[in-house]
Parts: sequence; structure tokens; C-alpha cells
Amino acid sequence: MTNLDFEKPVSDIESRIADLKQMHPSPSSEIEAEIRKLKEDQIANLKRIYADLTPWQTVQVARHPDRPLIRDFIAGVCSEFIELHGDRLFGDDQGMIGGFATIGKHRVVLIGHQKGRTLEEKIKCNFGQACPEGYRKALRLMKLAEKYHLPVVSLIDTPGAFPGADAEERGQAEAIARNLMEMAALHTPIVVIITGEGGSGGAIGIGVGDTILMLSHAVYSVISPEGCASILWRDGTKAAEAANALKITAKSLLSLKVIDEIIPEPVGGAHRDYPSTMKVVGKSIERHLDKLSHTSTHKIVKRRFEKFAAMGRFK
Amino acid sequence: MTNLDFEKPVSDIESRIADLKQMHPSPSSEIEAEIRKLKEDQIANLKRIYADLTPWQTVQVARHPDRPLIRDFIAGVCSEFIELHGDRLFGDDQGMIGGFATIGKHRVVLIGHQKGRTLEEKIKCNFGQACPEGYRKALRLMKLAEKYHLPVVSLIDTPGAFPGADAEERGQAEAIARNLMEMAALHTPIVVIITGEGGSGGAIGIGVGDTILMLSHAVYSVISPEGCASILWRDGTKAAEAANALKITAKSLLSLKVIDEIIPEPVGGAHRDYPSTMKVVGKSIERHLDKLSHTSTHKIVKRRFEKFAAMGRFK
Amino acid sequence: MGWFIKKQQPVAKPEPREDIWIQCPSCKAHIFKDEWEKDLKVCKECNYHERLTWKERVDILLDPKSFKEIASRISFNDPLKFSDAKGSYASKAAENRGKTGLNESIVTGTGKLHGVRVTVAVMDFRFLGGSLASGTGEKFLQAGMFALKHKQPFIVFSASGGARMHEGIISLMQMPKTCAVLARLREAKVPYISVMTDPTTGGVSASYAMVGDIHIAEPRALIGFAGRRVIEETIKQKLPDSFQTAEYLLAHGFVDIIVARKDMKDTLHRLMKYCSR
Amino acid sequence: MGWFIKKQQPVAKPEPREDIWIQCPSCKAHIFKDEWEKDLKVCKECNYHERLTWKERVDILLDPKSFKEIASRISFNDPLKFSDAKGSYASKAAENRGKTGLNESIVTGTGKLHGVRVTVAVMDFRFLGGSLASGTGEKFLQAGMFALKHKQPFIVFSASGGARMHEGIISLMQMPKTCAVLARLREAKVPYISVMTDPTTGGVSASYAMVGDIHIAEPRALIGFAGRRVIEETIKQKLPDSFQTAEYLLAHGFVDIIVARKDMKDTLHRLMKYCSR
Ligand SMILES: [Zn+2]
Ligand SMILES: [Zn+2]
Repeated sequence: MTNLDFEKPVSDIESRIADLKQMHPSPSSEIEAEIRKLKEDQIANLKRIYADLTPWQTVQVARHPDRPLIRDFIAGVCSEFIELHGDRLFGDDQGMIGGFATIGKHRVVLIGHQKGRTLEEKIKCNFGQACPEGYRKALRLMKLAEKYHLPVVSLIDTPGAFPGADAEERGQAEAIARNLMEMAALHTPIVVIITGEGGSGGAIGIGVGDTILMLSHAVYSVISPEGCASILWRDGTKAAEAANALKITAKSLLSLKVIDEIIPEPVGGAHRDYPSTMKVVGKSIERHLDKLSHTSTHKIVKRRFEKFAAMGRFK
Repeated sequence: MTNLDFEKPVSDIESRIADLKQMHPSPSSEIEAEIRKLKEDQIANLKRIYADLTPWQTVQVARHPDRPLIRDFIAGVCSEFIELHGDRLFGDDQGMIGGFATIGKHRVVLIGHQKGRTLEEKIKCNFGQACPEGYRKALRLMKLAEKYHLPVVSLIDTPGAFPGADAEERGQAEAIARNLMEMAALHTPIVVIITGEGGSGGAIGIGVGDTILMLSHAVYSVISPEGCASILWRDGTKAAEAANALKITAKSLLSLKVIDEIIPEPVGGAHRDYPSTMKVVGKSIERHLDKLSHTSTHKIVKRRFEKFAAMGRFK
Repeated sequence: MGWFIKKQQPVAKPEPREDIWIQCPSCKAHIFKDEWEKDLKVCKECNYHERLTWKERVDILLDPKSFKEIASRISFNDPLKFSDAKGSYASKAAENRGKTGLNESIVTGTGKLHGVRVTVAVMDFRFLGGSLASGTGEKFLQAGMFALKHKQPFIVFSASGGARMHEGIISLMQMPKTCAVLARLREAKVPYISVMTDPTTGGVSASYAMVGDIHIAEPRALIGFAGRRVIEETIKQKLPDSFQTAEYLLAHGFVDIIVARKDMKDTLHRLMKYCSR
Repeated sequence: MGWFIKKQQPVAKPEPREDIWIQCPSCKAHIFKDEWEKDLKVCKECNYHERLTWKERVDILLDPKSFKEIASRISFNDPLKFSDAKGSYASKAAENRGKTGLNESIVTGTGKLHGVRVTVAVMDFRFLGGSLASGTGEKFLQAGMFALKHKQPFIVFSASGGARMHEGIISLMQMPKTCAVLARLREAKVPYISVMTDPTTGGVSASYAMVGDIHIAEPRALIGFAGRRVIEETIKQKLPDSFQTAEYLLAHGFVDIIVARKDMKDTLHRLMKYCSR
């Protein structure tokens, strides 16, 4: 487990526990009590720290190297997953994956960004930055979902759409734009979950849904804090300031009505406890699918329009 | 005007006329009468030759370097043409062009293969061999036609779909297949005209229509005579034999009910008289558009299905 | 401590007996015939999936004794009275019929797959290279219409060298014909699953094989539109072995999923559950 | 006979007077102001199309006095109370309003184009770089709904640097918001024509600019999703000048037609005739 800067108290306690264990290969009951005490301390510290993360700290948690990725969610939340490949046009982008999945009693089409765990995987996935063919693959699968009236579950975790010359050449803008229009009109329920990084156009490109859920330490932003800082302050190191100004945390987004619900992560973040994370995410998706399954498609599409039409704060 | 081998009598007469003119810069009335006589002869010869072209001769006429190409038909048949570009996915194939066009009183979407006249053009167009993005551009325009209920006019003139590794990589098969299915169900009238070479999958990829017209010296085949000869006889020079066996002329195709009507070309072929060709082609398209405009779309699509469902001769 | 290790003498390979051994057409490994059959004619050494007859397919695919043929009496014809150097098409086809017991390059029918009623069309490469002709198209159409009428998922196994040129333009017309019935299935939301087996090329790849709700391919199957030789002539260079394989098509976005033969039935069953409305 | 030819003395160029000359921002040629205006701010030397104000666009586009504004009172807000190094977003936007007389980066309205009633939305780059924000999205939505209600073709001129980050996620949400109304237009078969002018980038390119029935671009307009600098950093190499130009997008299939400014009105009129049902 990689600890982050602001987790220093936790790291300190971990070291002390490790030291004690090393010094006392057969610990006395006193030492054991001390270790127990330290562990309680550790949890208390995590609770305290995570209860009050700054936006910039949240960004770091959302990007944590051990944060669960789409394959973890699939393994933890779906009782079945049949991956389907390709956009039927150009390629099979690894930065975006999808397929048929079963969550609880619901058969769905699941799509989402893939960041990759190992370096090799990350390179294959463009570090979670999808290409036009990724968005087009997602769209193809969503249209398949629409045809057979399967709900769509969309997992968002991307730094942004891939900014390469080839992606541009093959119409990154068109691919995202088309998804926005098609998703707005898709005649089947759509549940969106921002699990890690919700990076700008790359996120919203699969982010138009009836229910938008967000993990408590995920972020969702129009631009990366670093990007924002370098444009507005001409200083990329002011990312923390930008993160603050941009209102990118789940709490802020809930109050702005951009998301509908926060899925609480276990103490110390999703990366510290996969099983609990999967359980709570699974339950949340199921609950919302249940709810949407009782509404007519016509009404769902109408409400989705109204939901996004209402987004904005103007005079 | 390039004369073909089997036009030797015509070429001979042309030479004699040229000789006479050269020898008599100020011709006497006798010489003038002789020239007139020769010209009549020339026409009689053309009539005779073209009344009875062999299939292989017809192939040569259909591929004649001076045969009118899609831009000629557009210029000669349409009172307006607004070219629209691109498949919105990958590129703007020059081997397939299209746009809004007005023919008589009909506003239509016109699509078709482009072979190119100059060498430079030919290279840009892949000599009329369209790529997947060409078929996808055509489909995009046909869907636009469907949306605004404009009839589609499709001009076929291709040796076949481009057999390159890149075309294969981008799904030549998928692109053609999708067009076949989409055209079968397109909710707007479709008039197809085979103007030159109707080459196999590359032709049928834009060839599913309610009315299939064919110029009298065009050809339409499942494989080029050369290709057939080299497969079946292991001898590409037996193309004439293959052309015969394959039944690729307008007359044969009419009797096989693969086409609905033959558009007669002027004496000596379309390449000898553009204005007359354009007139007869324009009139024919108009007449069929008129007819189709009086039928409900529902009925048109139903009949189109029945038309293609009935194609086949089996026991 | 090298002297401990006894150099292994190369064991003189027994001359393989044709009655009990089979040689993998791909890697040339010798495999017990029993094993080969048990593995559904898939090489356990190199995963080569040998071409199957329609009957072998149906036996693997459908529940025992559930298969009932549709349009069984439709047979090839000779609309162009076509002859080539080796004789007439009619006699060649008749000869093929004699050898294979088939009337055409496709067998169509209905049956049960783990209890689910499905309509199937299975091509057989033995009949004139699985070529697409009038009879093929008509059987396909009738099966498709049956699937439509009974709302049964339509599963098609392709195996074809392309259009049957002996039927000229008529064979080309089977491409729009088959796709037209698939357009009707699509409109009615009847699932259509295309399974591409070795080889799925030419007119079949450019028609019904490529417009499925779901595209399955068998491992290493050859799938493509133009022939390798034609393409190499066009681009004036050699193509890699991986070109036009199932894996190549997956990477380029045209195949959803590659499924090993032994998993085909279960996978189809699982997939169909998602396409039930 | 060289001695016949008098060597021409280079004429001393007159120092251009700013009141009667203008310098082309692209090729630096000096052009008479009158001519420049008459040519609709297009350089006759290099075909550079200068950015126009919304008013200039409307004047070129619509029949005289036919324009009536829609949603004119909608104005920017400051949902995040955003401040950066140079001060608050609110004051910056207010300053912009003072300078331009605009409430937002888009002006929407209805009018006649050669007698045809149309709804238009025209972005104005002067207002915070034509950035996409709440006010922009709302005005777009209301115009779109007007077009829908009155079945008027909807013509949108984009000119934008992208999302307005001072409104954070709210600005991102304008992308689905605007596309949602376009989905409704599509369903109702109300024509939507997107005209991309210099520059059409970022969030605007990845939303309403790219989902038109017809995509028009002005010559040489910059059109793209990611910024050139970001892409160059990603691929570690310089991009050619032609990258992300209107001509580049045409070649890659994302623009239907490039239309010179002087032909814009007539071309739109001709195009609309084909989209009348
Ligand atoms: Zn093997
Ligand atoms: Zn200039």
C-alpha cells in the first residue's frame, strides 16, 4: 500500500507497528496490546484524515495507484461479464471496455474506462485516455443495450480523452459529441458511476445518465487542476489552489446537483478495502437499477432531458 | 477519341476522311459529297458493330477511357449539385462521392463511384475502387436522405471495392455488408443506375435499389472476366470466354431480372455523344423518380424486400 | 555434475498409423484420433480449429435430437448454364452432392440450445468451398423468415470462400438478399448472432457474416473480404501471417469475441440471455 | 535588347495610415479598409477569414431587419465564486460585458434567410474567448426549443476556445445539455446546420458543433478537440500548420463543405431546400 503525503500520521504508526513486530518475534501480551492500540489509532487517524480531505488530497486519492479499476469493479460487482470488443469501424480501444454484465438480478451492458494496473497495461490503455474508437465502441454497445432494452451501467475513470494527433485525426471531438447526443436520447436506463477521475470531455463522453453516482473520494472536473493552474496562474504547481476553486469533490458536485448520490468509501479510501467498496457500489447500482426498472422508458428519456436541460446557473 | 480494336472499320473510315480533308484543303463539291458519304458509312458501321457487341467487347466499351464518369453525369443530368464530404468517422474517400442534387423537379441525394479522368484524379480515386470510408460516406448521405425523405440516386461505375491491406484493416467487408442491410431497409426511394462497370461487391455496396437501371453498354458482374478466367481456366487471357459465360451484359441481366430497364446509349456508345447520353439518362431517372414518388414509402420498402428476396434460381 | 545426466537418446518415433493417429494440418503434430474427436477436432498443441461438416457443428451445438431441418429440399441450379475448362457447373455440383449428401453449401434448421429454441444456418465448406449461390441464399432467407416468425434467435455459422461465380450475377444478388432478411430481423429485434469460422471470406464476409448483433469468431479463423494474393499484388508487398485472422479482426474492431469450439454452445447460451427482448 | 528595359525603381511604400488601411492578421498584406469591409473581412490576398462579431454575422446572414433576439436577458453567473490570479471571474465577465455589450458568448434569435424563417445561434469570440458556460448553454437550449416548436431550421455559428473553466463542472454540463436539445431536433426532423468558424475547439467542438445534419466550415478555420500544445507534448513532435484546419477536417471526413463567407448565405439557403421535410 502506497501512503500519500498527507497520510504521514498513518505511515508513522505503521512503521511503529512494523518495528515492534520486528523487535518482538514472539510478542508478550503487553506488546500485543500495544500493537492493538496502535492499530486502533491508525484507524482513528484514517477516519480523521479522510473525513476532511482537501480537494487536492482527494485528487490524489482518486488517482491512487491502488485504487480499484474497472476490472476490479467488474470482478467485485458482477456475477457475470462477457466482454465484447470493437467499434466495427476501426479498432478495439483498450482505454474503453464493455460487455454484457449481470449485477444482482439485472442484466446490463457495462461500459467504462480502463486505466490498467501494470505499466504494460497502462500503455495499452493510454493510461485510461480513450480514443475515438473507444467512444464509438461504447456507443455501439449502448445501441445494443437499447435494442434489447438492457440498462447501461457506465463507469468513469479517466484523466481525459486521449490528446494525440491520431485521436484528433479520427475525430475525438465528433466521437464524444455523438455520444452526448445519442446518450441523451437512448431508450434505456443509464446509470453512471464516477469511480476515480472524471476527466472533462473524456468523462462526459460516457457520462450522460439518468442517475449519476460518485464514490466519495472520486473527482469530476472540466479540467485537471494542473491544467487549470497552468492556464490561469501560469503555474502548474498551483494545482491545489485550482482543485479548490474548481469544486471537483463529490460533496461540491452533489450540492451543485451535477451528481445524484455519493457512494461512501470505506475508512481510508476504496483502495484500502476492496470487498467493502465492491459491496457498497454493487448495492448502490442495484438499488438504482431497481428504481429505474419501475419507470417507463418514455418517462426515463424525458426526465433525462429535463435533468440535463436544467444544468446551469445563470442570471 | 480512342477507337477500340473491334472498331477497325470505323477507324479506317475516319482515316480516309482525314486524308481527304488533308489532300483537299478547299474541297470540291464532289469531295464534300464523298466525305458525307463516308460519314454516313461510319455511322452505319457503328450501328452495325454496336448492335451486336460481344460481352467482352461490351466490357471494353464500359471501360472506355472516354466513357462519361460521375462528374459528367452530374454536370449533364443535375441542375444543381452540392457535394458533401466525409464519413464522419475516418476520411473523405474520393472513390465515392455524393451530395444533394436536383434532377428535373426532384431533389435527391446522389451518390456514386468516381473513377477520375486524369491520371492524378485516378490515383486519388483509387481508379474508382472505393474504400470502407467511401461506403460509409455513402451510407451517411443515404441516412440523411432518409431523414428528409429525399430519394437516393446511386451511380455505379467501379472495377470493385479497393483490395488494399488498409481497406481490409478498416473493414471493407463490414462497410459493404452494413450498406446492404441499411439500404434494404432505407425508408426512401432508391434508384440505381449502372453507368459503366458494375464490379462485384464494390458495386452492390451501393446497388440495392427499388429500380435498377443500366446503360446498354455497361456491364455488371460478380467478378471481373479476367479474375474469373484466371481462377477457372488459370489463364487471364480467356477473359472473353469468361465474359461470355458470366452473363454480364444489360440484355442478359434484364432477362435474369437483376435489372429493371436498359437505358439505350447513342450510336457508337455513350462516349461518342455525351449530350444525348445525358438526356436519355436524365429522362429515365426522372421518369422512375416520378413513379416512385407516387408510392408510399412503406410499400416501397416492402417491394424492395420482395424484389431482392425473389432473386435467385434454385431447384 | 554433468556426468550424472544421461543424454537422452532420441526415441525413434513410431511410424504413425493412420487408423489411430491424425496429423494436425497446422502444426503437423500427431494426435490420437480418439483425442482429436473428443477435442472436437481442435489441436491441443496449436489450437488449430479444423473445419467441421454441418452435421458435426449441429451435434456440438444443439441439444440431442432437437434439430429439424428447414428448406431442406432447396438445391443448387444452373441459371447461366455455366461451363469452364473442367466441365459444367451442373455436373460439378452434382458430383459434390454425391460426395457430401448436400444440396447446397448451407444447412438450415431449428432446434434447441440448452433448451432455448433457436434457428440455425450452418455452412459446409465441403460443398463447392462453401460458396454463396442461389440455393444458399434461399435457404438462408427461409431460415431467417422462420426465425422472424417464431422470434427465435438466429445463429449463423459461416464458412465460405465467397460468391459462387458459376452463378454469375445471381450469386452476387444473394448478398443483398440475405441482408434484406436480416434487416427484417433487426427491425423486429430478433437476435442475430454471426459466427465466423475458417474461412469466412469474399461475398459472405461482405454480407451476412458482418452485420450481426454479436460477432463471434473461432480462433485463428481466416476472415476477410479480398484474397491475400490480390491484396499482395495491390500493395506490392507480403502480408504477415496474422493478417485476416480472427485475432486480427478482433484487434481492428470487427469481432466481438473469439470463442473456442468447446465453449461455443455455453457462450451462445449466455449471450442469448442478454438479447431476450 | 536589355538596354530597352528600364529597371523599375522600388516604389517607396507609403507608410500605411491606420484610418484607411488595414493589415491582414495572417499574411500581413495591407488592404484598404473599405475593401476589407466590402469583402466581409476576408483577405483577398490569402483568403484569411477574420473573426466576426455576432452582429456582423447576423448582418451578413439574415435579411435586413428580420432578426429578433431570443433569450436575450440570460446572462453569465458565477456559480463557483471563482477567482484566479487576475481577479474574480465575476468582475472579468462584467468587464467583458462592458466592452462588448454582450451578456454571454452567444447570441440567439430568429430571422429570415432569403425569406426562410430560421433560428440562429451565433457565438462571439470577444466574450471570454467564446467560452461555453451556463449562460451559453441556456441560450442555446432556448433557441433550440424555439426552433423545435416552430420547426425552423436551426443554424449555429461556433467560435469558441472551449469550456469556461471558471464555471467548473457546470460548464462541462453544457455539452450534454446542448446535445440533448439537438437530439430532440433530430427526432422531430428539424434541420440542424453547424457552421464552424475560427476557432471551434474544446468542449464546443466535442458537443454541438459536431452533430449537425450538415457541417460547414469557413476556410482555414481552426477546428479541433485538444490544443495543439497539449498534443505536441503528448506525441513529442511538432505538428504541421495544416493540422486542425477546416481543410484538414474536410479531408478526414468531419466537415461536409467549406464555404467562403461571401457564399455562406446563399449556400445555407440552397442546403435548406433539401432538408425541408
Ligand atoms: Zn496443431
Ligand atoms: Zn491575408
